Amino acid sequence: MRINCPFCGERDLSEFSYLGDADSAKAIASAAQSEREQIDAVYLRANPAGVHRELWYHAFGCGSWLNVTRDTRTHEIFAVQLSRERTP
Amino acid sequence: MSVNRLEGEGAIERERTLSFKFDGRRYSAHPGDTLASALLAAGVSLVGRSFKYHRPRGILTAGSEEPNALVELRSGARREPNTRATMIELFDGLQACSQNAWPSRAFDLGAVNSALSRLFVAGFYYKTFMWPAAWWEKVYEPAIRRVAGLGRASAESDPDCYEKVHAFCDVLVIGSGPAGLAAALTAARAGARIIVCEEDFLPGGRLNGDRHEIDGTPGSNWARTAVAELRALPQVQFMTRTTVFGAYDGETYGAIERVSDHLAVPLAHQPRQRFWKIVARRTVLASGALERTVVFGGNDRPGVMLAAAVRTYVNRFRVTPGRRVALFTTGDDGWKTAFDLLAAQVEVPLIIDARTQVSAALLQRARGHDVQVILGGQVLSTAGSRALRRIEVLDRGGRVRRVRVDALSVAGGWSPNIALATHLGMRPRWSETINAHLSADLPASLCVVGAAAGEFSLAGALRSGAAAGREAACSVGFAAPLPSWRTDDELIDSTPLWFVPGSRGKAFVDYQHDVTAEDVALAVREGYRSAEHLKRYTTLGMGTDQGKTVQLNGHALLAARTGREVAEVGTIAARPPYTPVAIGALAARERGRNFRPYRFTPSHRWAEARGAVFVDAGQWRRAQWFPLPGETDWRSTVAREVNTVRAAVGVCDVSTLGKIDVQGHDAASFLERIYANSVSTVPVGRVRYGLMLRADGMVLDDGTVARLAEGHYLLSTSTAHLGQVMRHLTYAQQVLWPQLDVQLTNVTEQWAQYAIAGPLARTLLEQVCADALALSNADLPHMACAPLRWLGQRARVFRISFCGELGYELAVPARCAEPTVRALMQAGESLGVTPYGTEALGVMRIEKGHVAGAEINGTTTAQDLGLGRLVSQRKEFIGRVLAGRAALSAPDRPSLVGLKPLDPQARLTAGAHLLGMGAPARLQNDQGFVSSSAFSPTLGRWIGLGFLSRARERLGERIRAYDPLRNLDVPVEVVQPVFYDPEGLRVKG
Amino acid sequence: MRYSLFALLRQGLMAHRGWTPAWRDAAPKSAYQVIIVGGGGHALATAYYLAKVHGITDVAVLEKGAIGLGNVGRNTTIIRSNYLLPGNLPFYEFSMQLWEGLEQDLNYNAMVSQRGVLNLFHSDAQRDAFVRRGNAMRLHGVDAELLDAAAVRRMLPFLEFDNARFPIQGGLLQRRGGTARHDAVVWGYARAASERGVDIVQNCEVTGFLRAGERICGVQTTRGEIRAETVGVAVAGNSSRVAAMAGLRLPIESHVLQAFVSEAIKPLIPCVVTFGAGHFYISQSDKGGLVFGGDIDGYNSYAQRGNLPTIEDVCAGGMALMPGIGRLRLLRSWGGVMDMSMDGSPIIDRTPLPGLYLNAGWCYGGFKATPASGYCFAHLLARGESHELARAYRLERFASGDLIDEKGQGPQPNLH
Amino acid sequence: MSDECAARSIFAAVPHTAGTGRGVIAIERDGLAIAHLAARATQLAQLTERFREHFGMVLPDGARRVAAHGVAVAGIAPQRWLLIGEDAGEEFVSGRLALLEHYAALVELSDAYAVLRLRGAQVRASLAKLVPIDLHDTRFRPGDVAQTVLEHMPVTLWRLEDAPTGEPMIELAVGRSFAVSLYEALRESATEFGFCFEPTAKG
Repeated sequence: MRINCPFCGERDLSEFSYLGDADSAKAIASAAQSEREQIDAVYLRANPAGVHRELWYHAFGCGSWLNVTRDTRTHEIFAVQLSRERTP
Repeated sequence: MSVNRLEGEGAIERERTLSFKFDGRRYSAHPGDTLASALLAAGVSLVGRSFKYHRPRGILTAGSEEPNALVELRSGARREPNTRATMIELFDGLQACSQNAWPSRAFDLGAVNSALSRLFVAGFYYKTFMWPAAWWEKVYEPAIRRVAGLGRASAESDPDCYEKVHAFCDVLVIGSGPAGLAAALTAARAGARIIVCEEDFLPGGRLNGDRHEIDGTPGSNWARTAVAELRALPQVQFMTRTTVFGAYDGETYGAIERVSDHLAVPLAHQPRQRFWKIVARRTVLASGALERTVVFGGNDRPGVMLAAAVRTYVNRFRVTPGRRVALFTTGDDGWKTAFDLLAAQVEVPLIIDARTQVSAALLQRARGHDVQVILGGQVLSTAGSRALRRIEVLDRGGRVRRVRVDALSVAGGWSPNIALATHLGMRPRWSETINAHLSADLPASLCVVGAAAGEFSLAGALRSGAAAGREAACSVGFAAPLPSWRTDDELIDSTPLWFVPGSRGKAFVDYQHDVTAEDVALAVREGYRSAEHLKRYTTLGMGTDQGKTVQLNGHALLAARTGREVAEVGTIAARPPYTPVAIGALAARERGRNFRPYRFTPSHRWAEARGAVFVDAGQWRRAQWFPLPGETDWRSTVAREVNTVRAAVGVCDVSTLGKIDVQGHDAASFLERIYANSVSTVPVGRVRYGLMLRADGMVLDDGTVARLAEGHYLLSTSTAHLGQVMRHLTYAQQVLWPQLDVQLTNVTEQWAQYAIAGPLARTLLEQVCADALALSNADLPHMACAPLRWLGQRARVFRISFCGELGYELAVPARCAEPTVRALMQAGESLGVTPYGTEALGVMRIEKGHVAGAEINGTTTAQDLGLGRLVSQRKEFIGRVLAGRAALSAPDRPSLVGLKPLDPQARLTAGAHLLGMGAPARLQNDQGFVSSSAFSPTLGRWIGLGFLSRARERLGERIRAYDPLRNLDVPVEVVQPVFYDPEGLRVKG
Repeated sequence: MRYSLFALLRQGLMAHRGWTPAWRDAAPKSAYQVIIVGGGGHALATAYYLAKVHGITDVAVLEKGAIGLGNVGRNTTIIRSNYLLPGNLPFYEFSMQLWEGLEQDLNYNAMVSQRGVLNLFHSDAQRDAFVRRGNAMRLHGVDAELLDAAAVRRMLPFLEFDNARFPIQGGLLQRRGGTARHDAVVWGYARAASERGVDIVQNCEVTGFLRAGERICGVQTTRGEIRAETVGVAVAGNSSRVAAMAGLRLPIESHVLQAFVSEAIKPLIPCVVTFGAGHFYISQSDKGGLVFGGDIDGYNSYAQRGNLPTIEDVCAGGMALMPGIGRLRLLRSWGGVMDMSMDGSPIIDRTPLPGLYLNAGWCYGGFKATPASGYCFAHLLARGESHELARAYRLERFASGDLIDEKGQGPQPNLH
Repeated sequence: MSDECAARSIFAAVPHTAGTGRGVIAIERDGLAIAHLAARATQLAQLTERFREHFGMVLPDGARRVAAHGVAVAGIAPQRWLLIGEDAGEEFVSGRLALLEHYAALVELSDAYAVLRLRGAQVRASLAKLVPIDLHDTRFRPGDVAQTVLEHMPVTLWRLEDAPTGEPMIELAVGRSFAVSLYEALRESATEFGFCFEPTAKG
């Protein structure tokens, strides 16, 4: 797999590390949530077979966190955005 | 002795002779030969024995799809089992041995299995060997294992090296047959960056095996000219002996270049093989087609060979598999073999075509050579003990005749070689036109051409290759004119005959695994009717050839037995690698000491010179202890180091600890969200212990937080957790709170850092930097930090202590590391200073009850670690909510305690479990475990830290530290986890 | 039809024409007492134990394709019970005990081979962690031995001892661990379940659940509606997809794990060995192939195929541990889709929807659990309550904090 | 810098040649002053302006390196750069702190890296064995910067203008602790082409 880092360009999988579902991140940031909401956010996943919005870290590149939209059946990547610049 | 070598020109160098040995016997051959062609030339048709029945086997093919002719190549540490004779490029002095035969391939005792073949049918082992139960592992399985397996591995370390290369191109062309060359020429002439990979050592594909003409010149010459043109272009990389073995996501292809396999040993500074990772914007797959066999009785006898392979041996290697060669074909293509043999003066007594009608042109040509032709005929069986002697043929009229031959070429039709196209998960589609599978649903970046796309004529191959080459070049921005070449028209009609229904004797569907048509029938009878079940039950297609020449025949048999069409049976997904790949090549340089890089601290060489013994801490090499002359026992060394620190002063290299610079207007509020305890209240010039949690409430890491200026912090992390912490911080910065003004810099490598600890630490430090910094308790109290000038450089001193003594950590730019540690040693000499390593540090932190990696293991909360009081109740931070879950604060959840054997002499071991004093040793009575232990020179006894249920109520209780693995069962007392200076007065000294 | 040497001899005389299908390829009825969704090892084992232990034979196993082609047919066939935590250890040991009598129980030779499982360690800290685990095993009566480097060397002299980046310090050995022939496990359970009356329905894909209010009362399939009082789901790799049909989100991510086999060679490796300083483990099959693997690829995937960096990583681990395999060839690599749970441990539990039960989240440890998983899931389906040995495998544990996290990686499934 | 800290080369103890020929020549770039420059939130425009005023260069907004008057700046991440001074001494960073502090965090990293300059006809062929990026003349141009992985080590590369001989010149920076392992990997990959090492001009 190759991921097109907006800063570094297209790079081999071996430079990246994976976090997972991008939606889980929101829960951790939001302190206002109840314990139940936070448990669901940290532990439950949609885990779709198909389009998946997920977070990758360009560990061996520029150190950017990336929001990647990818098909979990084909590994085709549709979009890559810098997390800090992502459109909400 | 070259009984089967033909006259005339081929692709071998006749004027040079090479000598080689097979099974200890010496033979000769020529450069350009493979082991297979050389053996055939010498009249050796029996090459080895089959897996299960030990049937005599010869050479079936001329390529990497060979199922039968497997040998052990080379010897000693370089022994390579299961090497295909058809792929071994001959070199002088080559040695090879047959496999799976004892005492010799001609007289193999294992052949007794053939007599027992009535028992050894598919899956027989699932039905037996169950009684008596204990015998399976004691008797049956060892026996099965001994007879199974093919060649023998060398247990010695592979003496050759391997290399990995990263390559990038506009167009990757896989295969250099006519289609591949046409594609490469077209795209290369346009200027595209091209890589061509050819598995063979001779480019040209079928152009070398067949007698074609292109533009009036022999096809092999045309190929040579085309390759020369490509090689002359700077943007073209043309690689022979290179197999593209796998297609992966992101237009990435894996290929193996056999750099030195055609040599006795690799040249100096050259690898045995090179593993190429190729990223291609476009790929043209021109991998040709694979000829199939026909399933008929005795189709495995040495001397039975695929028809196109026969042509390759005749035309390219000038070798014939026999002197009287019959042809059994299902299409026009096979007839070429007969004509090529005839042209080479080899007798062809008989052509058996399974079709009832063939073109008049073919018949006429055959008649011209006086060859008997049987239309609508089938080969029922073969005879001969170790080589083919005779075939039995059934003609249309139902008559069986026996014909004496010493070789039979079989043309069962062609299957496009689309393995690489299916690696990405696409299912092939069945073509009624060619009666084989074609690739389907290809990604835009991949184009299949030539025979691989079912274009079986030469003209079609050239045309489709050129079109794909142009399309690929255009798609990456190069305009390419479309060349054209003149070739003869060919007959390509074919009607499949998958198996001969009335076969006599064993008819093989999988040569290597001895799967017969009967086995397929049995599997169907027992309900293993899907293609996958058939494969798994009979092992059809699971050999080193992965069933390339026979799998479709097997599926056709399955279809026939279950009343389905071949297309309905489906396919078995081709999995990478396309042909087996040396494991060493995929590892490349990452073996032995190169498996992972070493990280050295800036004063590593000083420690080395000082005699330090090093230990791996992740990738770091850290000084574990520093033995003095005369100290032979590491424990006494460590005891001396500890005692010196406790009584005087010691210096320890702590440079490996992570250091992260945090700046920004929001640095304080950012860190408040990261740490469980308050860090915004740390005054400038002060240091605080900090605890970070994961989102699930478990402790991620601990360390110090130093405030260097209002919006400027320096964090320390444990050596092991730096990567995780950095990732965690950048995640918080970029993903969670991108609006905050925070800048993070990993400054771990910038600073060398030394812990200077012991009652004389201040004295020592004063001797080297008194003019730079006031070190009194008032000027620099415990948990303070300050900048200073040091050896003319900017440096920092932190008054912190991990070992519990008066301590400082001096941070200096890495290049000053050695001068610094030397200066400290020199100044401390009169004070009795000692360098100390990680072991002494570990002992002292246990004496102080400080938690480390064994305690912060990803399953412990702040409360478990006895650090609950640090956790702020007044702010939001990562992990706060989930740390509060019910079970995580349950009273019986184990938490940190100190442990002290009742017998001061008794050893306490980490990994021991904690049991109540009278409780039987059962899992239900398990109450915790010892996480860290050490012999404390300070206390003169073993001590430990551990986690224990309801710890708070149990101080003073006597329990057991139970370590059956080491035969230890030690009564211990539960104590506070701080064994030494519990009031913490010494750090304030 | 009973399998034995005598049966084989008798059939040999009649050209093996008398064998009958190992299991009935049943057509689905309109209703059953219990439906098990999925035709893998766990599902078939569940059906078998429902029939054998609980006498419930009105059972259908619904498989979308042919049985046994998911993870049970794609793994590296290792069986062991060398676990640390009390939630796991008794369960896996029970599974080990079932393995030990499986062939006689099923009358099918699953080639259970207790060749030993050796986990190597390379540092003091790793040794201590392994000792803790080994001692936990011993507390439960499970065999475990601590070997020092010299003992490891005597046992496996071909490992890298003299030029290692991370020298081998010793190993934790469970002699009763080993391997089993994975396909035989599937077919053995299928045959034994079928003989007891279970319907094994192939090519029957579940496309939805039938509901009566909150209650699940059957499934929709490509072969029509099938009703049942109890529906169990055992579809590892696809658990989230099937759960989504019932509107449930699970603490599971799907990740691809690759497995590898070399060309067959004569016996070389006597046991299962795991490298402690890299991602690599290996054993040798009865057929002679070296079967090996390493870490998961590390990202959500349903593709059943892996990527190149993992292959390189695994082969590097192999060469770092066993430099003699350099000239052996990798024959085939493939991928399976793992149910990676949030703490690395499985789930056998009822769901919030009455009538619907879940067996999922086996990460890459499902094969060895097959017998016990089937046994305990059958108990749950038959009795409506958790079997004592699987009591820790509750869905609610993530909310309560009763996690079973052997590796301590937290809710980051690709690190388990 | 004091003489005491003019430390011995990190590469003092490793073999300095391998194979025959000079296909790859590595020169130690000691004495570089290096700082990490990270823009403060919302201050990028002002930083860029200030930087241009002071250094006469525009801060690159991608993975590019620009240089003038002995100072180079290389983009390594969004809004982050390495500032590199030739023979600049420790005041290189401290002297600019006041100037840029309001707009950026400037952190001294001169000692954090080992930097090698690679030149020779086979530099690309050698590096192709080590890094998974395309170093082709047209894809990795003079002035391009790349951060990537080299046998598990994080590395930063930038391409300089070609040598007068037309040979490519690439500088490679790696964390100081990795320097010896990196050097060994480089030397082995270059052995077939002939490798030689030249310690820094300063000895």
